[in-house]
Amino acid sequence: MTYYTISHNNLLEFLKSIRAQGKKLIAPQQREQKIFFMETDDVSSIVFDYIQTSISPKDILFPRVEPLITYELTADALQVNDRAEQLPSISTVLFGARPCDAVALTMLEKFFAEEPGDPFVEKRAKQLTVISVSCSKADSYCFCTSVGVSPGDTRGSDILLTPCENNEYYVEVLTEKGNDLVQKSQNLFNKSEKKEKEKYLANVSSDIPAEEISKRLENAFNNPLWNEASLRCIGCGTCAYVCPLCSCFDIEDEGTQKCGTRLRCWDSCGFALFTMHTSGHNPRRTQSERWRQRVLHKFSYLPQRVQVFGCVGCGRCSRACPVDMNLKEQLQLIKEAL
Amino acid sequence: MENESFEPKIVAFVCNWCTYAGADLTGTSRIKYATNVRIIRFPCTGRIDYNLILKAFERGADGVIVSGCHPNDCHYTSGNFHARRRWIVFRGLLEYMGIDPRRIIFSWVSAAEGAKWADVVNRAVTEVRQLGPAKEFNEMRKSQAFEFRSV
Amino acid sequence: MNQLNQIAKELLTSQKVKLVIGYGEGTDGRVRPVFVRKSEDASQLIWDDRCRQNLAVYLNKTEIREIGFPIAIVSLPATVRSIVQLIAEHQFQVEDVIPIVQEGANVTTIENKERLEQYAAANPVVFPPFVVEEIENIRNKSVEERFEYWQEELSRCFKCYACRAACPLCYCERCITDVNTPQWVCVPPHAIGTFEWHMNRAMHLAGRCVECGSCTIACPVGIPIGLLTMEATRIAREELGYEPGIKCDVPAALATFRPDDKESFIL
Amino acid sequence: MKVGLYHGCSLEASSREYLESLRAIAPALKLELEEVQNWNCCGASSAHAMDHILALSLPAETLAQAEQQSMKEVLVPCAACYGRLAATKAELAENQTLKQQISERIEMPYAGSTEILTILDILDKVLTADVVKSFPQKFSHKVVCYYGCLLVRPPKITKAQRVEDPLMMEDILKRIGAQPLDWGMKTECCGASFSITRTDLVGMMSGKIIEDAILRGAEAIIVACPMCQSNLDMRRQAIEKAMGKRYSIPVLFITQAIGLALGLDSSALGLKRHFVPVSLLENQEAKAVATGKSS
Amino acid sequence: MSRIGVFVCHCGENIAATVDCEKVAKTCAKIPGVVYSVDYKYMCSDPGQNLIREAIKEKKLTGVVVAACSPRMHEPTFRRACAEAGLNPYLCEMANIREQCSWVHPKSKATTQKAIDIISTLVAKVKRNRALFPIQVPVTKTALVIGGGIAGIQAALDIANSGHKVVLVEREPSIGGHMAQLSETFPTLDCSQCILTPRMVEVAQHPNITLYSYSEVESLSGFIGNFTARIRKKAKSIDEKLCTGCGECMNACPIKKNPSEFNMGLGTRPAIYIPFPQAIPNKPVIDRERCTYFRTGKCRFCETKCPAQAIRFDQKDELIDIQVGAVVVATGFNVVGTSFFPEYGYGKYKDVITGLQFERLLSASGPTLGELKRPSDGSTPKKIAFIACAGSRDPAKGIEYCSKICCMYTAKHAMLYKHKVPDGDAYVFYMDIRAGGKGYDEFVRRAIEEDHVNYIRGRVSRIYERNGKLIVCGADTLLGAEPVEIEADMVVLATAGIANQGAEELAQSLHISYDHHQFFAEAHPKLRPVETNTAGIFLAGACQSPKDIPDSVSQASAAASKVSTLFSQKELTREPVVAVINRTAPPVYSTCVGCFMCQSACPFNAIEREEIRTRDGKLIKTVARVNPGLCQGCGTCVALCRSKSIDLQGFSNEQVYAEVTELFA
Repeated sequence: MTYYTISHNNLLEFLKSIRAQGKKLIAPQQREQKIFFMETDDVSSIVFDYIQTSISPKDILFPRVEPLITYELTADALQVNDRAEQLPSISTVLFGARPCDAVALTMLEKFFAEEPGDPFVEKRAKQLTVISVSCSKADSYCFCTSVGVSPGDTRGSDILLTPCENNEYYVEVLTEKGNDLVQKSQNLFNKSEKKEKEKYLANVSSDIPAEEISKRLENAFNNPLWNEASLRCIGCGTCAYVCPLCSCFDIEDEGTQKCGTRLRCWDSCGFALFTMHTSGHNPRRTQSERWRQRVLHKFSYLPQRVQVFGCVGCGRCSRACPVDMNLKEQLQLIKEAL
Repeated sequence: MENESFEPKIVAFVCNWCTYAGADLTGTSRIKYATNVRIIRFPCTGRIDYNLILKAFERGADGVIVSGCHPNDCHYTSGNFHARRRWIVFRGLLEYMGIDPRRIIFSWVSAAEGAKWADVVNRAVTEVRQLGPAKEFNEMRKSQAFEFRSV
Repeated sequence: MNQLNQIAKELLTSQKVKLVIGYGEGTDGRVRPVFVRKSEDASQLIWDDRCRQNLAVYLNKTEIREIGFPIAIVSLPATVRSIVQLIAEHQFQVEDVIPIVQEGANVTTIENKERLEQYAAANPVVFPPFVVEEIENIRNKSVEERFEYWQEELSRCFKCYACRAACPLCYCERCITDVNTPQWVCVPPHAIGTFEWHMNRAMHLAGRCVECGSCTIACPVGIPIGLLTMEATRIAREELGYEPGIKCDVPAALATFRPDDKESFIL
Repeated sequence: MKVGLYHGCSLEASSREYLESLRAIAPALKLELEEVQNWNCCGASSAHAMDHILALSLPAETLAQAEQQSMKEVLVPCAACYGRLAATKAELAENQTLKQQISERIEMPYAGSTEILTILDILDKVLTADVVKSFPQKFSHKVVCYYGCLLVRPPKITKAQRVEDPLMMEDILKRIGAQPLDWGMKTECCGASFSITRTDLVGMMSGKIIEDAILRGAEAIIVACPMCQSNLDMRRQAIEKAMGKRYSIPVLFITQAIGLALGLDSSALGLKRHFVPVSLLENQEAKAVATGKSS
Repeated sequence: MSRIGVFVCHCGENIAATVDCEKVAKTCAKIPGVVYSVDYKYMCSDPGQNLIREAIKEKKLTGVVVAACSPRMHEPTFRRACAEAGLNPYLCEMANIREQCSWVHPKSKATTQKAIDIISTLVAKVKRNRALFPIQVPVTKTALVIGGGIAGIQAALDIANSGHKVVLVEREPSIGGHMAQLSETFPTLDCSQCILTPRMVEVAQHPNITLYSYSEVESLSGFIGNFTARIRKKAKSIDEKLCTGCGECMNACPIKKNPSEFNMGLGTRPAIYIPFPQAIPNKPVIDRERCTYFRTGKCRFCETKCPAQAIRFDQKDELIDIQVGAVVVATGFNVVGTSFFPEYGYGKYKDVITGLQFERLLSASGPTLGELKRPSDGSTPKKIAFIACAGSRDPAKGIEYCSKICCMYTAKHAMLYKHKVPDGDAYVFYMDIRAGGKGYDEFVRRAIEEDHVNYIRGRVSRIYERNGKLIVCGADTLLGAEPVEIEADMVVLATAGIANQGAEELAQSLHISYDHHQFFAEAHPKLRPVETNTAGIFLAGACQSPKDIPDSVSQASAAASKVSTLFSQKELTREPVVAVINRTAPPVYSTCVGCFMCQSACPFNAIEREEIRTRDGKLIKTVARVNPGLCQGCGTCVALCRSKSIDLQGFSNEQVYAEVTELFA
């Protein structure tokens, strides 16, 4: 763990140098009044003053559409090639992720690392270096502290910058990867000793103790609360797709007799089709049942099975929800009702 | 891509009572026309779903012919009227989304118009050959499998 | 908006309706749909120009149907048109829904077919200037430019189907996208998949979409998705002479025809 | 009403009386005639027999000239000239490359915007009820109308109705009080240009026409084309020789008939120039037949 | 796994000339799912069909694709062959590699490849076919015959005599049609009334025939075996039960001078009239345009004079709906009037008349009671010019076809004229004499040789009137095209036979197709001349194209036999190509959301509403249901349905989808 400080301009230089080294740089940029992680060439278009991007960076490890295998029927044999081996090895740098995103990326890796493991996510994770920026401000949607994450959390980040006074950043180099990057442009950084970050960080109230809630959810399956709370949910898949941790996917084969590909694409438990049986029966036919599944999966099933919450409290789902299904508020409702 | 040597692949959706019979008449009168077209028979133009036109383009067609009975001649009285309405909306939307509507050739060919069918096919082949391969759909198909997208 | 609260309270106390759907305060000044069943909660209802979503979408939701008709619903002009269109498509009867509308300064209810149709016809949807300007600038693009524009916009779509969920006229229990025998619409959100999905959505709303804009509001990646269905309805209006959402007993645009429908492209 | 006027060769030569009578009746019909400046020959029947480009250039030049004088409409009294001008306008309207070629050939811009009218078109327009009211007398004579060929044919160009049995002249003559009779030779051929090479043929063909006119008890044959008039009037001796009979039925231009209704004297109408004297009142054969005493 | 058999036909040389059939068969053998692929010279021949039957049994085929001619030609043949071998006929499809491939493309690799592509699309379709079983539909054993001319009468009698009910609808006050107007009929010269009236009486007295005269068919809905016809029985202003047909009213009626339609305008008839003495029904009708009462409210002489008090001025049109199983259209033809001919004076000359008018002059019941008198001055014409092909075979006049009967009736007219006026001269201007029937040419020769009719081969250029005579200017092309001028007393034009007035509207209301001359279109010119493309509707007589009495009668009997075969089965089996709306397990019951767009689009009202209720009667949802009896299988609803809940058997979504994607695999 080494500490530095870096001025804002030097930081831009640092990012330019990363690009110069041929690495792919992904950073937050503005489009249609919303902030998205986008591949950038021109460092000046990077946005610094924002609370959270609209969409999580999980797209880097787990893209919305991923060809798993492609097959081709040639004259004599069926040729199948596994796209994992053919994944281009481009080292990528993600700049501007929030600590909750960084934590989420590690948890995502953990999910995909489970038996039998996923070569795609694993390979991409190896090539990824995360430079995150601690949160100096937060809004009423953020509740990372309630799920064991903090605005200055270092887990998952290779380098963590914390904006401090006179337009400088306090740099914590946390991993080997981070260190390599810093060494390459050593002159931009000037050494500094460990600082107290708390005063620079936003304070995020943690009035919904997640452990306690997951205990209460154990017997909440048939509670009428779900129907009542989800009356306004219209059943779109936005919350799952913007969430950094939702990793459900659907396998789709597209092709003809001669050639084709097997594609993995994002799916969401919010859709009716997610649990539709071929017979036409659907165990979760109404929207309230699907909403219940989303909450229980993140706050009850995952903690029981993998001892980790399926949520890092980034608040993206609540911000993106067209009918303002605020997850933090929902958890409070659950706390009061059960 | 020298357009003259490009052999467009065209599928024709035709109604059984008029255009298919017209195409048969083109055969019985031995009127020759281009070989690029493959005919698929439907009971009526009313049965032709616009999704099939999309699917044809998605799978690699360069042009589509849709043809059926003249208004008032439909064997089922109104199939072609409904189809016409659908085509007006569908063609308008395709053009709005940037697909060149000239790739789809709509026509009325009756059971007695064998010569007209040959003319429709030849015109379609020359016109689509001029337009070249279905570049919009090829471009969309190219961007199917990809690494990380900007958003 | 005490007039609104007053009406809601009366409707509930008089058991005329089992539920009032309206707008309420959400997080940080946002507006969210609220479902009032007890007269004392009527005070939650608010109505100002932040309220832009089309609440008619809830009239098709299974849980709401379980609460049972008749239902009162706070209605913008577009909402009333959606209700008329849904009635025309036999989803419920006129007496099942009581729209609460703004007429001039005061707030009133609509309780019979004539007034419903008359209000729907008298209040066409007014597009905010930036929408009109966006429509214009797409209109003067060439076919190639339009292709670039839509490919660029749709490349952000990841098929979360929020546009489908937010639209009151997308009430199919099993949508065409869920049909896999045959697979009409490619599932993955690649360029072809999104193109086919949005073409189908526009075709399915041709002559039905009342241009309420809920789909554009709901799209998480900010695609001006409403323009597609508005174009479909423009074609229906200008070329088929069909105005959606103003008559309760008229068959849908693509389910009827006029023998002299004008077209210029059929050989 | 102001229209251009294209004389053509015959109106200044063999059928000068057609032009004189037209000029004479114009004021009464409130018709202003402005001659097309340096018009040239319309090519008549010889040009299009020999050189198609020439046949188109001649009329095109006249029309281009008329356009120069910004004439919207041009009256072409002679049916043959009308045929040539109208055919040229129609052909050049369809064939843009030819139109370009012709306007280069005549070194004048040719747009093809002027309307071309026959004498019957104009008379139909100007002879309104109140104009006729002011006529001093009626032209109350029994007449037959002879259209010949070019006045109504080819139908695609002339757009004439009832090409086999036209009624336009009868309609005009009725307005000035005449009593047009029905007869079979309205559009029968008079022998036209054979009058030079085979006068005997013309004698026999025109004779048949005159024979039928007299049979019907007509006092005069009304025509609207110089070629018809000259064959039926100027060739009267040849006709009488071929038919072996004497005929004194006069052949009048429709403009002259209108002139008589206006009470103009015969010199103004050029009646003196006729080979067959025009004395409607003392016309014996017509009266004899009318009272049934003919041979 | 499907076991498909592909059978490629050479069709003699028709296919093999440009398509390499062996290569096609070999390539198709490699298509996944194809277990047997063979080519043969004549698949439709008996050995060819046996080849299929054996293959089905031996190879246990689950689907057959016959690559040969158009399915419109031999689909039934091959489907029957498969059925005989135990394979459901709807698992057999035809690939059209003749009309749409070998005949229209030169011999080349591309043509052979196209044949392979066509077969592979049909193989993809057959793999997704399901066994379908014909739909049994009850048949209403009543036939509707439209038109009471000789064709309608013959058809009605034949059907009635085979024991089925018939409803005969005739637009005029009496049946009989144009034949009733004829004097004598060629080639036997027997009197038209004598051979027609007995048949008319037979129709009137036949227990199985219900006659609606002075009535028209307004609309026809339903389908084969189950038509509903709406007949408008125009008000005759007579109570037919009370009227005895005594004729007092006709004598009493003061308005005598109305042109008689029956006499083609030559004679006159009173405002209350029967068209001709032997009219069936022999009850008068009041012509409401001409009757003073209907114009001014006065007169009513007929009412006062009627011994049976049968006059009903207040009678209204009646709309009668009848259920019929089949329809025979026998609405006949019409002739072009003289005003159609500019060269003959636009109908100005009274003595230039049409063939039908001349028939009336010859007829004993005609306006001149059989004596030949000129319409202009009533004198007996000493010289008549008959002009054949007046309007027919003349593309400039828009009638390019030959009306088939004029040569014969012109010869008859000339012969009858010579019999009535032996010292008269008859001239016939003709182009070619078409006397192809039995005894026809001999008849014409008799007219020329025995009755000395002068046949002049040449067209008549103009007719004009001079000194009371009609100058017919023609030319005799057999004598060096020398001009011929006949001073005729009367001219008879053998005018073109055209479709009856109102034919187009009738065709559109019956949903049958017609050509651009408004003659009704037969299903196949050679093989199905009396059927139309609409099952259950048949044609007879001149409404299909101009023809003489023997042809009309034989067509009428043919149509009648078609109707009888249709009525011979207890139930009608119908093609199972009908739409079906899906049903799924509860609680969804069907993916149909009840928007009923399909119901408003269906031209046959074949879609009904079905309420799905719980056992205790609570309504769950209202969904659409297709009535297989009414559905004609057009598929408009299938393409319209947004949630893809309807599918069409035989052309299902999966099948057509497979055909498209197979093409571009």
